[in-house]
Amino acid sequence: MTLTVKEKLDCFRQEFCLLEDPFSRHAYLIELSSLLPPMKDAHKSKEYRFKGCQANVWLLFDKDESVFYMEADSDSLLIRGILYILHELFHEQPFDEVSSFEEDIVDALGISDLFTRERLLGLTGILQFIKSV
Amino acid sequence: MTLTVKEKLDCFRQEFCLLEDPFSRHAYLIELSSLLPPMKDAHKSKEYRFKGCQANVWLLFDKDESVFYMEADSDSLLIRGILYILHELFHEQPFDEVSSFEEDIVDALGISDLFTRERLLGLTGILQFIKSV
Amino acid sequence: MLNTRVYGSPIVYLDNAATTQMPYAVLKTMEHYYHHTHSNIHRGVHYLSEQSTCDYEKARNIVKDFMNAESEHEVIFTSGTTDSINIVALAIEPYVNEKHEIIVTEMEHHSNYLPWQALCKRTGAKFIVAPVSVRGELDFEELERLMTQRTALLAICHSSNVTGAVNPVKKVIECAHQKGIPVLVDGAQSVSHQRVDVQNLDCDFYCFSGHKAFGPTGIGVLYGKQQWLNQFMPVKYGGGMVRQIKNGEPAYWESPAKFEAGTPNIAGAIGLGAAIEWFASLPRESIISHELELTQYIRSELLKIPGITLVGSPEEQIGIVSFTHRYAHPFDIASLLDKLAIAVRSGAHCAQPFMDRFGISGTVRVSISLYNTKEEIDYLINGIKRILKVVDGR
Amino acid sequence: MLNTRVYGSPIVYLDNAATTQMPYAVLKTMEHYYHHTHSNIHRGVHYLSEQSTCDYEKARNIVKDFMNAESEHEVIFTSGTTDSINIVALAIEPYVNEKHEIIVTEMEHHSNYLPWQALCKRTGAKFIVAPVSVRGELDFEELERLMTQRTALLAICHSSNVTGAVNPVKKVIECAHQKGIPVLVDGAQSVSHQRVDVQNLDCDFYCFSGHKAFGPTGIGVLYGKQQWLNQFMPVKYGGGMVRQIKNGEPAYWESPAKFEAGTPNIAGAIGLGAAIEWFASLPRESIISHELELTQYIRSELLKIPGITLVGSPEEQIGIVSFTHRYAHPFDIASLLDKLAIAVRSGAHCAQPFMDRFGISGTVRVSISLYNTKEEIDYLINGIKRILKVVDGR
Ligand SMILES: Cc1ncc(COP(=O)(O)O)c(C=O)c1O
Ligand SMILES: Cc1ncc(COP(=O)(O)O)c(C=O)c1O
Repeated sequence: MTLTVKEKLDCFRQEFCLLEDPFSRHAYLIELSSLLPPMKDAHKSKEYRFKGCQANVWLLFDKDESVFYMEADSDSLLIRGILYILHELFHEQPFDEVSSFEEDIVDALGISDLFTRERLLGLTGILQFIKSV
Repeated sequence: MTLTVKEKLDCFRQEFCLLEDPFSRHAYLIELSSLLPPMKDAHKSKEYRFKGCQANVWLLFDKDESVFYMEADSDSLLIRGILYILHELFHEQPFDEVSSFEEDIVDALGISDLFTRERLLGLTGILQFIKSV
Repeated sequence: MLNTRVYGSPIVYLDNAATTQMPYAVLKTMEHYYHHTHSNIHRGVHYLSEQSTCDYEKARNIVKDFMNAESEHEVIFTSGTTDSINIVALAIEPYVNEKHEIIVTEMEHHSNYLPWQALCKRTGAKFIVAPVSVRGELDFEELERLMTQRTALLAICHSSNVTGAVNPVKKVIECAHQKGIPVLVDGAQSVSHQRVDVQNLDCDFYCFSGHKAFGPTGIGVLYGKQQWLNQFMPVKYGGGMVRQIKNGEPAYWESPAKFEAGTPNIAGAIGLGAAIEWFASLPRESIISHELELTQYIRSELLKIPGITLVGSPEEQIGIVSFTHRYAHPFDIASLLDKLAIAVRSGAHCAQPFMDRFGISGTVRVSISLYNTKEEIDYLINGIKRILKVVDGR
Repeated sequence: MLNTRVYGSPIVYLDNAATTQMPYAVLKTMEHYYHHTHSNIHRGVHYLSEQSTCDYEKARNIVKDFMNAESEHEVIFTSGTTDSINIVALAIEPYVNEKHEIIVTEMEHHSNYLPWQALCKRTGAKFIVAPVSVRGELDFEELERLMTQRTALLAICHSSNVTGAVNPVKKVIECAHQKGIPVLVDGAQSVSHQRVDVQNLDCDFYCFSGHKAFGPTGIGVLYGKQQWLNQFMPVKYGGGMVRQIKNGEPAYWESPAKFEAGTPNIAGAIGLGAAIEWFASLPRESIISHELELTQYIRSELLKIPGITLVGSPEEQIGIVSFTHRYAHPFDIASLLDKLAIAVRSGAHCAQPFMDRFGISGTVRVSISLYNTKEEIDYLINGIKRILKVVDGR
């Protein structure tokens, strides 16, 4: 766990680069979705529900000293895949690094075609939300 | 005044035929408009106003024994031209001949292009009205 | 028609319940209008205006014949089904009070649900939602029970945009009329699939959208019986609807002008006329059987796939099939299908009450039209299988 | 653009106040949409739906920039000016009661007159018509006097569709706002001629039609300040406007979605976007001066013809000129001009109150646009002279 957020993002970027067509990149997200640790049912409450998606998304953030924690889930596998990536990038990372992170993740992963305009707005919202904690 | 309605219509038809373009036929109607005897102002009342035209049209019919009488006016010169033709055709004609008259005047004169759809409806209305007296 | 490649593949368009594709002839007709006769209709004396008025009224006549309306006075051009329904909901307001009830069904699209709910709120009338059976069909006995002397109107879809279920509207209307209840039929999904004969149905109002019937966007139709249209006050005020203003009092033209204030969607109406002319010229019976065959094929193929549940199993249905999957969210399936260049729709399809009834958040909806083929369905089914392999392989 | 021969001559189109002709680029854009991206917008996850949503929202942004609105939430697509005005008249109803007054002017088009008259009838508010001077201009002092604490709204055109008179709307709005009165500006005639900057004007609402601004029919715009749109309830209910229905209660999206129930005129909006993009790319100053020159030329040439009276002589005006003749009815002149392939309009131009004010039944109206030329005006003037020769020769 010595990689920075940026370095981890680069790893993902490389993996996505290897996948040539949008379908494979999408399918890869589905694969990744199973790696996201499931959220406690108690946390899947209205309080942590994130609005603005066709599917349900739950997000829970915490900050302990200077470290950022997150828990997340969705009933969409694709979104779970995305959440897994976010979780990998940000969970238990120094808070400073998370909040100062500027790069456009969607662009970086080359998955903007994975998401429609409205979905992108949702993702951007999540990212802004993360940074605003 | 021994011509039948049909024969008189034929005269008009011939005159209109000589005029080649729509503008001339229209202009001829304007010329004819001055031949229509003016209506008494007293008759230009609401009672005799005929609805459904951009311009005002007044129509007054009468029947004496078996003879048909009409008086008509309009503030549009074009419509006065038409009314003059109707007056020439029908005024002081045997009522039977008027009411049994079947020919399409607009078609006969070749002036359907003189009148737009809505105006034609107005004229058709007048003709039906005449026949219904 | 469609001529787009998505991610390198020709598109398989199976979202016809949202919008149908437009035949080339319709586009050509609209183009011709804009090139040659574009001008404002009515009251213009010049050639162009005359020409476009003629074309506009010709379109009305085509629609009239298509629906078998009694007169062109009964055919009002609107901006779409939603607009048509809202016009009736506003126009009927003076006839509705707190002693009344308005009935819709659980399978209505929001466009045939919210306007009536809002009308009830404004007038104090009671808003009643007639239930749908587990098969996704109208519960006719229950509806019959709900219809009483208090019922001011029944609003019901000709067919559901979620399951494709066809309602027995003729029987419903007969029953409603026996109790003196007027019926509005939302035909948005029906005109492109079924025969529509408003005189035979004897409905009081019938609504549909151009863009779901091979026509352009921004145009729709409201059919209304003359007895209603004559007594209704206009709901939209503007140019072209008054004969004169006398002592400050407007005198309205009769329907349809009374309900078409402002410059209408002239090109849209002409386009819709062309679309319906095109559609009406096709051999209807063979289209209906082709669509039925495809629909049954979709249903039987989907049923073979483990984990998939069909939503609704109506006895009579048009070319719409909705399904869910054990693990994969409708959103996942539709998104992945999109990457295979297959266009279907996921979500609640503006039918929240129906979703609530079935305790689901949404479905994947496959909806066909006359131009779809068995090959396209095979491609769809293979696509779904491919996606579910990924999902199951997690 | 126009490519029609009438009675053998190429047409001279001088009826631009009714409808402007559409540039080829706009048609091409709409055609491209129908060929390549035609599908329902919003909530679709597939490529086409995504593409058309993007294009639709891009059009909204073009309109926003063109009017200099603060945000795209303030730009609602409607079916036209008439629709836009009616939406405001319905939405504002809960804020109006019998203690209030609503002011319009004597030079309003029926579309900005009848909706307010009807609103007053429904609510019991007083309907006040501000007078117009003999020159056909707004009587500003009188209007100022009429605006009081009781005034619930002032509805005024940016420029008259009969005389082309430009109202000093900025000054009017300033004055109205000092008294806390919201102002709706009917910009139907203005967008294709003048600069429109809603933030600079500070108007509360601004309305216009696509078909009078080089765009297609069936599409229009309602600009509204966010403060209003946020508090207004929707007036049309249907698909696409609710986020969810919870315990039977709909939760609406924010504007513009809240006011765009149902499938909008997607192709129309995209076409309008293309039209405005085209128009905005032209050198505005030289267009304005070209139009002004032509207008003054028409006025001075008409004034030279014996028997002709110009209706209105406003100080500031756009390219509209109305006139009458001693003997010839406006209908006669327009009909005869039509036979010379010149398209002008005759009648009351949906402005009965204005006609009553001047004691006339109608006018001949000549209205130009940027594509008209001095040669066309010469042809018009010669045509009128030729007609009057016939008339005088009776
Ligand atoms: C000043 C004015 N307001 C409103 C309108 C109505 O516009 P539309 O018919 O496009 O709704 C017009 C159109 O003639 C107009 O000139
Ligand atoms: C059954 C039904 N009713 C109404 C509508 C609304 O149609 P529009 O959005 O064209 O107004 C739809 C469209 O999805 C529908 O399927």
